[in-house]
Amino acid sequence: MAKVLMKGNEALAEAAIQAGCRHYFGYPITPQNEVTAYMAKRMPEVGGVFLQAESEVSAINMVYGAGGAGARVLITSSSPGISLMQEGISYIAGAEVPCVIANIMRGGPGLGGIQPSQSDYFQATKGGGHGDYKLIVLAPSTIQEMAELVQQAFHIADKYRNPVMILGDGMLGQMMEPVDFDILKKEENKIEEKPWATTGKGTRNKRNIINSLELDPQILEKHNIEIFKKYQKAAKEEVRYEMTNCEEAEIILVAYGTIARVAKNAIEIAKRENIKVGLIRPISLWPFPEEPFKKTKDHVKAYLTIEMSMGQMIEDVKIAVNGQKEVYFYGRVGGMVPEPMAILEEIKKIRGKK
Amino acid sequence: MAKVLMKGNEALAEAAIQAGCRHYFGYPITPQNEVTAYMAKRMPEVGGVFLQAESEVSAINMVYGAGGAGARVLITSSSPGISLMQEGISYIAGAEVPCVIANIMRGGPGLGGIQPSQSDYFQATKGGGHGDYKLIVLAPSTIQEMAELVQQAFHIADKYRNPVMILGDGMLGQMMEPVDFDILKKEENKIEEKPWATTGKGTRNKRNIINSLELDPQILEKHNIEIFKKYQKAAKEEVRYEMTNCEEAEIILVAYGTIARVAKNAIEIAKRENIKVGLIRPISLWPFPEEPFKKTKDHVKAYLTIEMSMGQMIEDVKIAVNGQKEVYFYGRVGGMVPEPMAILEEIKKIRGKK
Amino acid sequence: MEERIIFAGFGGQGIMSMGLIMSYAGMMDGKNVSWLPSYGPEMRGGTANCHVTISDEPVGSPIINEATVVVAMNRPSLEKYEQDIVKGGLLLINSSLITIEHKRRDIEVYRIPTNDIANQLGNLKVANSIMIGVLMGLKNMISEAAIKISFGKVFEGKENLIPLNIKAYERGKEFISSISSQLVAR
Amino acid sequence: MEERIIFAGFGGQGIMSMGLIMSYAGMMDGKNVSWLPSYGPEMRGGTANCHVTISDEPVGSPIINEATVVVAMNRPSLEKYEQDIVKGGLLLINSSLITIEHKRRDIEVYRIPTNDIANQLGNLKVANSIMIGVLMGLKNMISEAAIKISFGKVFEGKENLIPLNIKAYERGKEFISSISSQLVAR
Amino acid sequence: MTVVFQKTKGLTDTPFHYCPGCTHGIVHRLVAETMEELGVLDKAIGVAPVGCAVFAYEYFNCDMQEAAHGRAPAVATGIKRVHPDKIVFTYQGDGDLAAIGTAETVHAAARGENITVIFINNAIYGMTGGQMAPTSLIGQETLTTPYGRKPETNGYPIKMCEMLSTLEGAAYIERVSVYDVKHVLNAKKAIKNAFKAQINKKGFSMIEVLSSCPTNWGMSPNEALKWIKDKMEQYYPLGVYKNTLEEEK
Amino acid sequence: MTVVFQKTKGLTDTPFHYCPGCTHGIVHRLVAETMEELGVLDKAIGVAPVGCAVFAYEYFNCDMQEAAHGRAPAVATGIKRVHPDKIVFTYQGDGDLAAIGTAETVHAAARGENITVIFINNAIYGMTGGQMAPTSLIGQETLTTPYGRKPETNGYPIKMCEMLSTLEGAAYIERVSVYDVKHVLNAKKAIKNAFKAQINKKGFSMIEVLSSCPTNWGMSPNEALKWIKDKMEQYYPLGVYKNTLEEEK
Amino acid sequence: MMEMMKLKQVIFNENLCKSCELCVEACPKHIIEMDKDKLNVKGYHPAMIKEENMEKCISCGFCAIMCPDTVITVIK
Amino acid sequence: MMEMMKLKQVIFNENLCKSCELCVEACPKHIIEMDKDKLNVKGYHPAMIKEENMEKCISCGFCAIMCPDTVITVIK
Ligand SMILES: Cc1ncc(C[n+]2csc(CCOP(=O)(O)OP(=O)(O)O)c2C)c(N)n1
Ligand SMILES: Cc1ncc(C[n+]2csc(CCOP(=O)(O)OP(=O)(O)O)c2C)c(N)n1
Ligand code: SF4
Ligand code: SF4
Ligand code: SF4
Ligand code: SF4
Ligand code: SF4
Ligand code: SF4
Ligand SMILES: [Mg+2]
Ligand SMILES: [Mg+2]
Repeated sequence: MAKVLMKGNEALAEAAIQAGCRHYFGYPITPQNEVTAYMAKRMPEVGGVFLQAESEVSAINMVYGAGGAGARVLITSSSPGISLMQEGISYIAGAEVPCVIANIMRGGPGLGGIQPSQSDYFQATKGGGHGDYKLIVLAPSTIQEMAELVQQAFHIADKYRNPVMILGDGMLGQMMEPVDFDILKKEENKIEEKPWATTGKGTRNKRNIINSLELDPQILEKHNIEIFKKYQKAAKEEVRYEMTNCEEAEIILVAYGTIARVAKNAIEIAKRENIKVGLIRPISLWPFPEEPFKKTKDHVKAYLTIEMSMGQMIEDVKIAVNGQKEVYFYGRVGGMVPEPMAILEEIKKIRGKK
Repeated sequence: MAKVLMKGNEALAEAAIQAGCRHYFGYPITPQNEVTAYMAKRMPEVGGVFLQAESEVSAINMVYGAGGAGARVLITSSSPGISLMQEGISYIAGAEVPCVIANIMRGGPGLGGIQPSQSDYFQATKGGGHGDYKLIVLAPSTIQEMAELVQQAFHIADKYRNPVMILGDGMLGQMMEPVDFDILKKEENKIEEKPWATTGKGTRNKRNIINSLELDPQILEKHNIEIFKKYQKAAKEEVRYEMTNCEEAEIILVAYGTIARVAKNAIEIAKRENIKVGLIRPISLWPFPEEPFKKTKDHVKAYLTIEMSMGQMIEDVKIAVNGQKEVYFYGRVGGMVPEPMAILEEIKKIRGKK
Repeated sequence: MEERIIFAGFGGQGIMSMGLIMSYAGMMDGKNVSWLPSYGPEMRGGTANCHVTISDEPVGSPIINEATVVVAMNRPSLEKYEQDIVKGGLLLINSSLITIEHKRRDIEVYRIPTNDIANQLGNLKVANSIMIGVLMGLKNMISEAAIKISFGKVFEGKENLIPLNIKAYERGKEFISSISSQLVAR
Repeated sequence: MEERIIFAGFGGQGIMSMGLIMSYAGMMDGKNVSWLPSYGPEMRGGTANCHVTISDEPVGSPIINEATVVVAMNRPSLEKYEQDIVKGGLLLINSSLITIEHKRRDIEVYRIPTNDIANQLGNLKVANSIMIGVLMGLKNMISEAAIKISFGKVFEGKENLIPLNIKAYERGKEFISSISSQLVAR
Repeated sequence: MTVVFQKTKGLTDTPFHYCPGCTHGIVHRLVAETMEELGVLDKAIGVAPVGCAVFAYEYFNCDMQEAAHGRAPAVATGIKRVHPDKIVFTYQGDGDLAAIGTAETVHAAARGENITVIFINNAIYGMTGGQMAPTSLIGQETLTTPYGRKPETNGYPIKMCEMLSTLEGAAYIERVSVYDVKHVLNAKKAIKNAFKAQINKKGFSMIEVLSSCPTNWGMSPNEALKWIKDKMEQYYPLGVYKNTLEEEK
Repeated sequence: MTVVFQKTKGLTDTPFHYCPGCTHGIVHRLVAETMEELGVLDKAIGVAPVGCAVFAYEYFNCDMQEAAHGRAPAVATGIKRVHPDKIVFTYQGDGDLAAIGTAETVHAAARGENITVIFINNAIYGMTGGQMAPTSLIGQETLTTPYGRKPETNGYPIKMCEMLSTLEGAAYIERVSVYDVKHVLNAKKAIKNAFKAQINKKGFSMIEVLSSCPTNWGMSPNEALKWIKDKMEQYYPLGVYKNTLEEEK
Repeated sequence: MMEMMKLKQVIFNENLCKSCELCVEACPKHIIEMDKDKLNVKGYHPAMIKEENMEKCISCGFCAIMCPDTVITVIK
Repeated sequence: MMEMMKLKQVIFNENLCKSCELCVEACPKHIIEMDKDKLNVKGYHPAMIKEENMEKCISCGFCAIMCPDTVITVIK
């Protein structure tokens, strides 16, 4: 049967395997442990490699090695573990090694808690590591979409030779929903030749080198510019978003991942009270979708960004809105989840203004 | 004699010592090695502790321990090393431990190069680590200001029980200028009691605990909100900036650190050609100064952000300008430094528009 | 149709499985479903709950703030979730362990001595399946066939447990259909 | 007054010290100064340079794009920095090591056989101090007293080297004042 | 009336959150008793790990810091360098100390950092639900070695005592267990020696305690103790691996 | 005409950037010769460190990856797990391998990761200008131990061979030097053994090479070789510390 | 309270008990058992010694030494 | 070229030489010295063997073995 009931974490793992990923490196951390467990079981079944590294620092550098050697490779963790990977991620981007990194976010800062959170948005989209680089960041909102985006992620990573991040939260990782793997686009799973990979020179007449060092500033600048050309391309081709009820909306909510689902509930409740509310759901957090804001700015009164953070994506919303309309914020943190009624309250407050 | 000729890195170290810092933990990395060398020499002379850790990960956690134990503590590194500290920095902010962190930036991403760069702006100001937290980020532009801001940094760190980052670049670290330590405000160097520190319970009737863990989302949320109250206070009290020739400027440059100096040269050259150009130099990068943009937006035609990056601070400039005026960007990366003439070219291009 | 069910009790009572059985069955019936567990170390010997939504429409938030059904398997669960039930919603109380009274007067409430019934069946662990039977007896949200398949799915690898659980399920249905009227606490 | 001087040569020629001596002296004279070295492992056996600005105004960028003076101690330095000199600016060439011709005709150029003079003084290492003397002989940007103190400062810990370096400095001055006119390559 | 046994003042009144029969509780008590008996509670600063003992700061009746996963020895180093005359200890699991914290552990030992490390080797990641630890035994089934730990892919268990005792900075290293009364009493003695080494400024001391995780081993608490004795102790021989205290005598 | 000695094809034509007399060059050559002689150049994938040997990817005539500081064994692990039949080696300095990369080194060894590690112990951080390394000798003056390395504050030098040979996954561990012809030849033999261990799928192999850093030691190249012999070798005894190759015979 | 303590030799802080039975195994006199009739605040059957068995106690303290949750005080 | 090689026994790839003198120390016949009259492209005085000393060479290869910069080829 096509549909299976799966946890987000499991769907993530299974989607990766179906995308041809045969190398997984990771280190246990709640709330993404199901990925590790699933991979430990499944990888040997499909002749793949599951390796529990001694730390996230190690794991991300194994990913660098494996990705550089030509494999489709996945690593997953949660907030503190992702912080430990920042140097490695910068290296991977700098050396143009494709890989998929998933962050199943939990409450911070520090050890924080293990309940869902979206407070690593900045880290994911602006670059938690040093230097000028970008991750392409995809934020699924359902388990089906998790499976879909994970497969796209591998494709995109290879296309741009750049790390792609799946940004989910503990709720998405832990919850179960039906997934249909059969309906996913299979062409994403075709793995193309990687003539640049370190596979041993063999009969190739040129050595392959994976590297991010360049002491000559002029050449290093050129390298940076080359990388940013890829990002410009991605900014055109990889923008993904969903718009719900935006056509006549007076107020538009902006939310991603699981919180977009809460927002949809709020829209329904608002409808009952005859308040027209819409939703812009960025699916690609980088490149951040600016288009839907352009489309809506004429009829909308204000935007309300809702996050499980103290206010992070709101900065991108502000930049997209560019002062044309007011941008408001409502957030819950530390594992608390915004409730539809509370969102409605905020909507009413905004309507009350002016 | 009051004035001494010093490298930025040395001034950083000496200023810390004069601010009562007696604990330094670090790991060698170019272009900040002079700090390590200076501290290795000086700390034993003043009865302080210099410890070369086994890694930046270790070093930042030593800082957590020492800061939590009540010491004024400094750590310095450069880009890749700072990336490795991101988990630790998030812990330090989460546990409300004061400390001063300096990043003498070099070209990235990855191993990159060792020439000056400003491409860790995002990491410093948005939070390279996980969770909702902020560093107070100060960016000196001269060696004298380096000394001044380092001393303020210790004061601010203690005042808010939060890490403060000094953001410089390789040029600032390596260059020499005269410094006058005598004219610095000495009151910043008074160290206040830290009744919260882990000093051994002694006769205290309450145990002191340094911690960032809180499994209950409600309490963790409260903790986050408390921390952000401090940030709101800082956003009022710690904003620092400099405005040059802004009153009648047609175009205003926005630049920080060493690049603000290059910008000043460009202003001089422009003056010769009768082009009125001003400069907003954010000194605190977080809190980012919005006020000077409000002050200038009526008469200015456009803002031109200049960075040694592919465009990072420009996002904060855009948010501050909020669509009121155009915001342009000119940047060099990988160790290349914008030249005054090139900036002038950009200015002319902007003037040509519309 | 949208049912939003909170199952709650302590670890070991098979709370997660209750949710899973309903979710699988809902999926089998072509409905949209979501299952959201509480997670983390606090579960160790502590409380456990899961939120299950079964709906004709795509499921919005998997978190249930307004439950159509609450199944309370122990006292803290009753105290915690009673207030979250929508007006006219359903509250099932495991009266074997919960001696206190419920407070709401605008909902339908049933008290079922599930542990006692389970004991009669010779295995305390099937209390959860009894409750599923009760729920199905009261609310016809999913097909009988789907539930049966679902039991098979959830007990995969422990097939020997299926017959007893199905029996418990039937007992729950019987129990509620025979004496439901007396139990209505309204 | 603002002098923007680039000292360039290879490692071991005392390039950094030349800049330091001028910077210290400038500071001593109450001027604003900045000294910016090239740095990093590429210096190992490679080229070295430093940018020194001495000014009545606060120093803008420490990077010198338009030099008022370039001191080229070896051939690659000449080739690299000649173009950065402002019109009317000054170029000092260590003719002991640089045999090629300079190209600019809109600047003042002097060729000084510093290594040879240094050899005469019995120590090749003082070539840099000779060049400082030449520079001071040509451009009176700092006081003599400040320069002398500055030598003391830069050779702190190696005081025994001071007399010879001061001597070299004087020799440089003499050299240029006596025969400067013949050397002008314009 | 003689008190044969009562709860030490080294522990707070907060009840442990550990699973039934988890030996973390026993070791907590031994450390606390040691500190009380040595009279150092008022000058002790402990460092809690990330692992099941993450809440150790709630239990030890002294100042405490909660460290990032694996970094307790670095944190302790920071504290000790600020307060060289205070007593600083860490309490860490095998994932914390022997996996992610390997570098911090090795270098604290190499530096002869004058701290005491209590190392709970339960051959598993308890807190995260039972994944392989660096110390998991060959063949041991865990969440991440569902087919049993295989040396070809998962490598071999690390013997920390053996490894660290090659370092000159290590002053006192002993491996003990707590699977019966005799061994608990011996563990106590070892822990006391470790703290004494610190008090005498000898350098780095570590006590490795072979411990149980009944929950993730899938055993009853008593079965788990038996497993320590029958399985773990075979691979991890008990005993003193380094002792510079003796030199004094 | 017989060629007694000529440059190996295992090296590219790029001239080394190392300082005059730096033994990095000798060891590069030995590794390259070994690969050529074993016929594995076409299936070798090397990992360069961060350290003076950072440009190793320019020199070894095979596919190469440049790793982050200290992470070469992790990178090599990633590569080896993708290409288990290729020959994967790292080349690392003492800061890289024994300081920041301690955990990666220890765990690659513990896992018995079938890779070869060439470890250049020159008792200093060469690339960054001469700071203390974990292997710097007691009393040694460096940029960060300007008063000499003191055990009380800086701890003791780490003996990696001794430490790693306590691990079951380590298949071949030897310490050699290159301070004279005899030792260079012996070093070559050791490196060959290490690669053979990998070819025979024995597990982790490491050769520690006591090396010189004339620049940062402030010595002439020949003085530096003498210092290796007189000072370093005293603290770091040469020899085979682990050898599972022998078992075969 | 003091009175009580004098009478008893082994005191269980019942509500801390997690029913792990380590004390049961440790007691050389085999006099400790779980109180199946009682559930403590945590929901466990606490350990106990029946009145009639208390006299068999030799105050060795083994039970307390093995108890991971500091449930037991032993007085002689 | 081949002609030349036959004549010589020890060939220095002069421009690679960094004047470290490790070969000088290694040569059992003490026939290697620095060519003080020559600077190579890197600015070093390269190692050399004077014509008249070449015959003393025993082709042991020690010089090449110690040379860190693969300057030396030894042919017999
Ligand atoms: C950086 C980071 N990585 C991973 C985790 C998740 N984590 C928490 S505890 C733990 C392992 C605990 O095992 P151990 O140290 O053996 O302690 P035990 O629970 O067995 O006592 C892990 C991996 C984390 N909190 N932080
Ligand atoms: C994360 C990080 N920290 C620090 C550095 C700076 N760094 C470059 S090389 C090096 C040490 C090199 O020493 P070693 O490994 O002994 O190699 P050697 O140069 O002596 O051969 C350091 C600390 C870096 N590049 N990255
Ligand atoms: S999970 Fe294991 S180690 Fe953790 S408290 Fe439970 S029994 Fe103890
Ligand atoms: S600095 Fe030292 S290790 Fe590095 S190349 Fe020079 S001599 Fe060799
Ligand atoms: S003190 Fe000894 S004899 Fe008495 S109950 Fe405890 S273990 Fe048994
Ligand atoms: S050992 Fe302690 S917790 Fe366990 S059963 Fe006995 S009294 Fe209860
Ligand atoms: S081959 Fe031997 S004898 Fe000939 S020059 Fe070289 S070292 Fe000397
Ligand atoms: S050993 Fe090599 S580099 Fe050194 S002097 Fe001899 S030939 Fe030149
Ligand atoms: Mg453990
Ligand atoms: Mg080294």
